[in-house]
Amino acid sequence: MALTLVFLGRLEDVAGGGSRAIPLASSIDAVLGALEPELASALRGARVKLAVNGILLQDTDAPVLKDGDEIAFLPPVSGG
Amino acid sequence: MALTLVFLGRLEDVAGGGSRAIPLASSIDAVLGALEPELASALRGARVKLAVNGILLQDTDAPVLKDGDEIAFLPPVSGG
Amino acid sequence: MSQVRLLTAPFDPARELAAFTAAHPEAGGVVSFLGQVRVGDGVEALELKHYEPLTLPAMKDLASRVRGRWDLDGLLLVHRSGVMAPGEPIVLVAAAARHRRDAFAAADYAMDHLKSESWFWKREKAGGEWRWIEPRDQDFEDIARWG
Amino acid sequence: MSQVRLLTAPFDPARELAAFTAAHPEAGGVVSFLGQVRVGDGVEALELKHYEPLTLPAMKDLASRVRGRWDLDGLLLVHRSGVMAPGEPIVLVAAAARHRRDAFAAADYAMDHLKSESWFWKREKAGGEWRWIEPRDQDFEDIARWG
Repeated sequence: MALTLVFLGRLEDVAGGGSRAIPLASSIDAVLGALEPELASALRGARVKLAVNGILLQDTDAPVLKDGDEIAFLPPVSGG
Repeated sequence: MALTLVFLGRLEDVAGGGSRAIPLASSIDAVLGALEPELASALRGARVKLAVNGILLQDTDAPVLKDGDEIAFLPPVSGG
Repeated sequence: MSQVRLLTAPFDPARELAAFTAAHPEAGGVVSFLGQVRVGDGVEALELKHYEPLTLPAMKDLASRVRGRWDLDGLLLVHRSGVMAPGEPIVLVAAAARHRRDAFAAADYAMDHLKSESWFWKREKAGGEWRWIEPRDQDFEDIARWG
Repeated sequence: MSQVRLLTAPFDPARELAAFTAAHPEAGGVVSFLGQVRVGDGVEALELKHYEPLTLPAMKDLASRVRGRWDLDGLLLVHRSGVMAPGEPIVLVAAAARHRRDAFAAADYAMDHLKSESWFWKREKAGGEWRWIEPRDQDFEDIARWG
């Protein structure tokens, strides 16, 4: 029973790696609550978007997570 | 004692060739006056420009021609 | 038909462009943009990271928007990810069209939107240190041109 | 530095562009336009005539105006004259610049002005008959964009 978290861009440095497996939690809030505070704070950044299984979440989405889900944290892209 | 006339674009068809040597004449008007009327009329077309020895003439230029000069008649370029 | 490719290894832009041009003999004009890692800025390497489930679908979506907006015979979008050395190609966009204006506008628009919308995260290595590149305001201005 | 060439024999645009790009590793981007004789319009051949004393100097003058107007690392103008078959390249313009916008604008401007100002007279062969091509209004409109 696990979730995969994927950290893109500078979030990889904050997390100390590009991805991580964590125990299943039912909501994004529960996932964030179980992480180190500094990482959770970076992931909650206003410009960080989320995708669950490759589907981008809208601001108001609060998906119920299930075993095997992949949650990606996407900071603004670099441009230029 | 001769001049070279060069006919570009569709003027080549009217002249029956891309260039022609003619006896020296002292002015453009004299050159045109000695040509077949149909060709002279085409060369006098409002949008035909002239170059003498590779130098484009302005509308008001009336050059004195000399032996060996090359006079080019340039219709509008084709574009596109 | 559009060709959209996300590559993790170096590519030869001249060969890509020659193949694209040969595939569109009915087009009067082909406009291309090639972006490469600049030599001489003190940058030792560039790394682009992508997120597979989003990056390629977004590029394909961009291609179809470009095709809908201009009358093209063909469109090519090729983008690298991974670590690149100075002088290596990063991106190649080419648009083939009957009319020159369409090809220019399509390539220009595709580049503006690839730069600012695509799911790529970039870092540069200089003086032995990797540094993430943040978004540039210029990119948002480029996008705004298209209304 | 600008390269301006007027060719009477076929050229390989991919090789020209590869050499141009290799010569400008400091440029972040290279925009190119390739114009070719369209296949499928019923045109059997295209002929471009030039007038040597005017055509090449005018192309060089255009190149220097383009260089003065945008900040470029390099500019390439290659134009064919003579008889060309469908599929053969006619013109290649490439602009290398640090900034993408400069490269796009320079290549676009160079093409608009090459098309409408250059001393080339064009005729097409179709159904075995040669026919001179007259100026197109579109070219004057293209020029007017640049103010």
